[in-house]
Amino acid sequence: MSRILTYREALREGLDEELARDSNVVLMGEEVAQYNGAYKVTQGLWEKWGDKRVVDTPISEAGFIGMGIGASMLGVRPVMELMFWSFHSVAFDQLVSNAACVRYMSGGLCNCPIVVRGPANGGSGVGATHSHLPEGLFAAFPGLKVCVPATPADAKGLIKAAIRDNDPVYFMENTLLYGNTGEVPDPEDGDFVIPLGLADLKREGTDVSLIAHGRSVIQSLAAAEILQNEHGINAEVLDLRSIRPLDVDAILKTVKKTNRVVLVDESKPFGGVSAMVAMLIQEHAFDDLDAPIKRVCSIDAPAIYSPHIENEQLPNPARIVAKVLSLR
Amino acid sequence: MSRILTYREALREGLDEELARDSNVVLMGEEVAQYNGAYKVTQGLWEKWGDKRVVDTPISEAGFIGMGIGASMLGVRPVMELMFWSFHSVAFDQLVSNAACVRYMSGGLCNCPIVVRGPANGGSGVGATHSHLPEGLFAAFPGLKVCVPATPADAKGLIKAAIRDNDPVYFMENTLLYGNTGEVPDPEDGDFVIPLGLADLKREGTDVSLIAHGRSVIQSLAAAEILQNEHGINAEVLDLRSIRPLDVDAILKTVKKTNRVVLVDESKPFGGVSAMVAMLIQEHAFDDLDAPIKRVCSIDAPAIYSPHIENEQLPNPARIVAKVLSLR
Amino acid sequence: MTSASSSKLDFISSPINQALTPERKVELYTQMVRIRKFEQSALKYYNAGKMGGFLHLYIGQEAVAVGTISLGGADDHFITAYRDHGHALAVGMGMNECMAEMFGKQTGCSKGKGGSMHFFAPDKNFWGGHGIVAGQTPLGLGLAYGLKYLGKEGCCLCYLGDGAVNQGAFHESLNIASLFGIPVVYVIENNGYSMGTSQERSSAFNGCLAQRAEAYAIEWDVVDGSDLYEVRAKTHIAMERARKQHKPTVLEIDTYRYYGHSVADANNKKYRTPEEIENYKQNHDPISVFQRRLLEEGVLTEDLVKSIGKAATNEAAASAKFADESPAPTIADISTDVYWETDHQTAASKVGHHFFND
Amino acid sequence: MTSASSSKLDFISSPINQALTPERKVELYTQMVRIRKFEQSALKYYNAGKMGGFLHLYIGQEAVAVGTISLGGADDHFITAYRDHGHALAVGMGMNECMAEMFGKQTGCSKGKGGSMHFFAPDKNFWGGHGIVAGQTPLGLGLAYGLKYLGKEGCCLCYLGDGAVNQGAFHESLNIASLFGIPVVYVIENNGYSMGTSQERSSAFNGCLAQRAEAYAIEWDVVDGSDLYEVRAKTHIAMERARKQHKPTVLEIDTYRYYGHSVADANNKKYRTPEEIENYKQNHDPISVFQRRLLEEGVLTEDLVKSIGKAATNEAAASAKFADESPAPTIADISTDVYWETDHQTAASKVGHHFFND
Ligand SMILES: Cc1ncc(C[n+]2csc(CCOP(=O)(O)OP(=O)(O)O)c2C)c(N)n1
Ligand SMILES: Cc1ncc(C[n+]2csc(CCOP(=O)(O)OP(=O)(O)O)c2C)c(N)n1
Ligand SMILES: [Mg+2]
Ligand SMILES: [Mg+2]
Repeated sequence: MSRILTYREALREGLDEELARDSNVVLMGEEVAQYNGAYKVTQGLWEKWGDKRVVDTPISEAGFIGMGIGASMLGVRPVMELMFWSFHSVAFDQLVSNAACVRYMSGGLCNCPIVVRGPANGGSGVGATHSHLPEGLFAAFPGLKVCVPATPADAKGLIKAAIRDNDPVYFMENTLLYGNTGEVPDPEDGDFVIPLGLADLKREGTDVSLIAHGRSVIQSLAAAEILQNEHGINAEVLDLRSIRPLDVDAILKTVKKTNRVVLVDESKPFGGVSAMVAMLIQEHAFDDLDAPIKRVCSIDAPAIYSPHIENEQLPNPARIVAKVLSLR
Repeated sequence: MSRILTYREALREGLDEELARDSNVVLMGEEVAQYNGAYKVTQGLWEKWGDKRVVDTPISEAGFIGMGIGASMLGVRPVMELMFWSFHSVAFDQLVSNAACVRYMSGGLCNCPIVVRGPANGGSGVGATHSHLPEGLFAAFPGLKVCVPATPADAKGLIKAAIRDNDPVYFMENTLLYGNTGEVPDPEDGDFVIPLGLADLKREGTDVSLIAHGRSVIQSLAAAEILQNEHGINAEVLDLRSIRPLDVDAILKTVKKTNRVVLVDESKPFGGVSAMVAMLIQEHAFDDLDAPIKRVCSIDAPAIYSPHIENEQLPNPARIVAKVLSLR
Repeated sequence: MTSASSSKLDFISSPINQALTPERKVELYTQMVRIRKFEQSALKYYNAGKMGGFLHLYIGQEAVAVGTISLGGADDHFITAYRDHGHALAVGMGMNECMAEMFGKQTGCSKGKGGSMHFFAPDKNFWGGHGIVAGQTPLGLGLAYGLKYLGKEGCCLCYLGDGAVNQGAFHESLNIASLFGIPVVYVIENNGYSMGTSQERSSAFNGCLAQRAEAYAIEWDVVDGSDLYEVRAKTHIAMERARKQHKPTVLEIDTYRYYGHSVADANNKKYRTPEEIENYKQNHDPISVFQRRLLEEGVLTEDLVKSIGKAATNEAAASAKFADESPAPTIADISTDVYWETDHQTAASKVGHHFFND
Repeated sequence: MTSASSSKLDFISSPINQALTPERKVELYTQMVRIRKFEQSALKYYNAGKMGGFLHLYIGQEAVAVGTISLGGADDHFITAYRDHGHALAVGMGMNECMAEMFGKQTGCSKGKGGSMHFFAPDKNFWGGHGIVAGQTPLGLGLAYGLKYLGKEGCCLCYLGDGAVNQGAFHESLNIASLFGIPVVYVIENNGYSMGTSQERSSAFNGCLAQRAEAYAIEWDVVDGSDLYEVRAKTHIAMERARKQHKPTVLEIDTYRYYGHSVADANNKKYRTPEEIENYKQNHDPISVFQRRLLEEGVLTEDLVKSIGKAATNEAAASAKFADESPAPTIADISTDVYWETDHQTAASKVGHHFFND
């Protein structure tokens, strides 16, 4: 049996189950405890689990994330919230030098089973410094894992996998998805965990592959409906879910099937996950491509504030449809 | 007339000329003044220009780079040294939130004419935390400019352009190139400035295009000689020099000429500049490609220390030659 | 929250306050009222869905921005965090461009690109409006460094919150400020909370937050932020120290915000008691305190109070109308103001691709 | 550089030193000698081209690592920066694995992947060896947090340099340590210089660097690092405070390095006078000081001194031979130790691509 939960509730359920499963799991972050989380993901967990397991921190991201990394080397399993992933910028050294490298530099003697989670998205009027999408940036560092769930079920299944993983996992949510609803398996039916590294075919199609992650999956699904209804184009939508490890096989499979690809990626167009996916496709499925791989990314500027226009900067169904129609 | 200078001397000459040209130019960084620079790029400049123009800072990268950004908004033109570019990690917020976004968020009222410079490379036995190559990472932020000179002349011409540019320019040098020599035009023959955004064809060829930047250009040139001499393959070597702005026309031109591409990029393979270049090529020169674009990147792990093996992790002539030979 | 004790000094006697003409006093009072009315209006339109993102209200803290900025001369500069409406109006920005910014319109001070957190007016020596907690503290250092470098006798006032003191960048800035002799005054606006976290739960301290300056050999002081005269008197000393001696200061100004951290802060009545809020409003409201004072001094009259209030209300309403009727940015506007060189179509901007849209 | 004054306390009388048996004293002396001989040997092979990167010698500072680490029990942990050889040997790592690490060999403590700056021995409660200045300070906080979380009565000693105190991460750590009651002891090894910059040129301070702790309500002390008894006495107090009361401490231990910042530091005789170096060697060398002391106490004899020196020299020479003869890592080795899951071939490691080599 499954229930309808919001993305937020599904995440919270995942966190709650992992807090119950393993007494070394501890949630930390700014306002995660007494305030119930800036976006209410951790609502009720402090009341249920108490001061030791759910910890409010000062506004010191380098300090508390570094603290989590240090504690993880001793076997604690911190799950740390960045109120916005954009605040990675003040903790970057801890995230990329310590978490990503400590295992390697110690020749495998240390490991770092942390999760850092929080929202990473544009579209909520919070402007350039609060709207970074760093999944491509972090996936570039070997030693790190990155995932970006698009649906409530994926959010729950992946957060549980992330917490159990013995490597650092950077988990990117989305303020615009927190309220979205979807089916999530009932805990009574068993432990629901989705492995990292497994893409999910969210819509089957034959004519073109839309490959996306995060909220772009939702936008791609909406675009696919328009393409079907208004243009008779049957689009397949592949949700990467996990950026590193990456399900390269699933990517190549959909390309071989449709021979046409549009990558949808809310990042800015220089680089990002989509440039990497394009590289992989052209390298490993060169002969399967009937047309160049195209992308729909955010328009190449810092995130604009204006609520009148900000949605136009992001990949949206209209822009995706137009791009598909432009494929020769 | 031109002289033979080292890369280090050429850079220093560029800095010195800009200090002379504009009294608002100020050099800052750890050990840049009295110590003459950790890698001696600024040797003699403190003695010549004094405390006001060449400033030693504490080990506080966020503090002094933020200070430079603030001062630049008032018209000062700070040229800030990161002893290693890897230390960007502790100043990341200043580099990507303040420098990259302040113009945009102020609707164009502010600008930020700073240069941040220093070495970014592997291969010198300094291990994972000191061997990051962040050019792709920063080029992903609209608002920033990035360049990576490979030769003494380029180093001089580009640092002068960078200092005169009214936007933030992140300038990446290389400890393994500082001692390399090359011809640099004589100052008597006029001001020698190379615009950002212009690639340079370092070697003409007909059979395959090696596209690279930084020290990978030098490695590609060495590989091209081997390809010519041992395999009769005539490789063209395009040096991007500037990552953002990027000379897309030059990239497409060499692809149209040779129809085969190997990208050489010292970054780790997930993402990086090369993934972006591959994306652009397959998008804009799809029909010109006779084979998939291949890459030679660093082997996908944090930088290994061991001097016995570290060169194997990086793109080197042997790996480049092998990759070219593997093109079908 | 410390607050004025009954035996506190009367700072009207300080020279910088003695120098105030009655007109100037009315002006300062008016500025505080205008800030409050502006924000009350903003709140109304935020709730009506006219704005995106966050709205961080300054209501309750007005004497800090108005008192400190009133001391600014031609070469004094200002920079703050996201709670920036008060500072913006105090430096002389118009309600229109500020309101339009929040409405996300082309006529906004940042052309609708920055929003509520990112007001700027370099022509008025105001450098934002910054969203990353304490991210502005090295910038403020840099503005002051720039003043000294350029040989100007001025200083920079850099504001931050009580939660912001726990960011590393602030400490790096303090060390450099002291070491290099930088004319910066850090103003900690201590409103007792960082979001839902009381000062006690976020900061370890001995006595007060400003004391962190001591270990850097920086002068510091604690200021009652409900008393505009005290704010001016103590800030003036710090600014003179900066201008004349090139020495930094850290001031901790005790104040309070009436609303939540932002308007989205639904918990705002959970982490603090209604009594606490009410007490501040009744006894420490900076506008009421100054109003009473000026009535006593005979500088204000009840009539004047009313007409100032009314004018400010009308001005705010007009700014909302202006904002509402202004045009929104276009898709093309998204791509401007990224690079100075491309905006100015310079030769440099013609070489290579700066943008990677397809 | 402050140094022992003539009227200084004699810390032999502190209980923790009273408890030392003669054997244990000889052991501590021997450890210092071993560190020095090890590094002298490393220097020789570095100069002979057997190592890559940097070599940051600890010579002159030995009493800090040996004195503090000698106090460690089963649940006490240690973490330091890149100048880590002394700490590594003091926790009980063997010369072989350390020397082999610098030679970049498979038999190195980090399999040749970390190098001189990155020695690790978690089995001996030693967590590195870290290259980013002050980057280890939040990690040390975390180790101590972990101890408390796991209910262990232990503490973490986290070392940093006098230049490192100006990194923001250190201050964030101090605030959290105090606020959360974390059993961490920060040990500032003040050798007077960060690379070529004297302490006076890099840090603003009032009295001393450790005093920065005060504003966080953290206890602090200044220690003469040439006197092993003093190092032990004062550090013991701090460790007990951590273990028993869950309270942090900041200790500033005055010390000195004889060599340059790293062996590549060619300026090392420019930014400080030969007299300064010579004075320290003559009057404050921690090994000589302790040796004199133990000779006076009758614990050491001249013969023993010689044989200890000789044994250490031989041990170091043997470690260099071991390192030299050990195999280098292979290309395949580059790709291991990146992820725990792939190293352990877990089910999770079989899903998706973790690596992107072609
Ligand atoms: C680096 C960073 N971390 C977290 C946030 C989210 N955040 C914005 S304001 C705030 C509270 C700041 O409190 P304080 O400094 O006291 O200022 P106040 O809001 O009271 O004016 C937080 C946690 C942020 N913007 N930047
Ligand atoms: C963030 C960062 N900035 C700069 C450096 C380069 N660097 C390495 S050690 C050092 C000096 C540190 O001095 P100190 O903290 O006093 O330690 P000591 O070397 O004296 O032991 C510098 C500048 C670095 N490794 N990391
Ligand atoms: Mg506050
Ligand atoms: Mg030092």
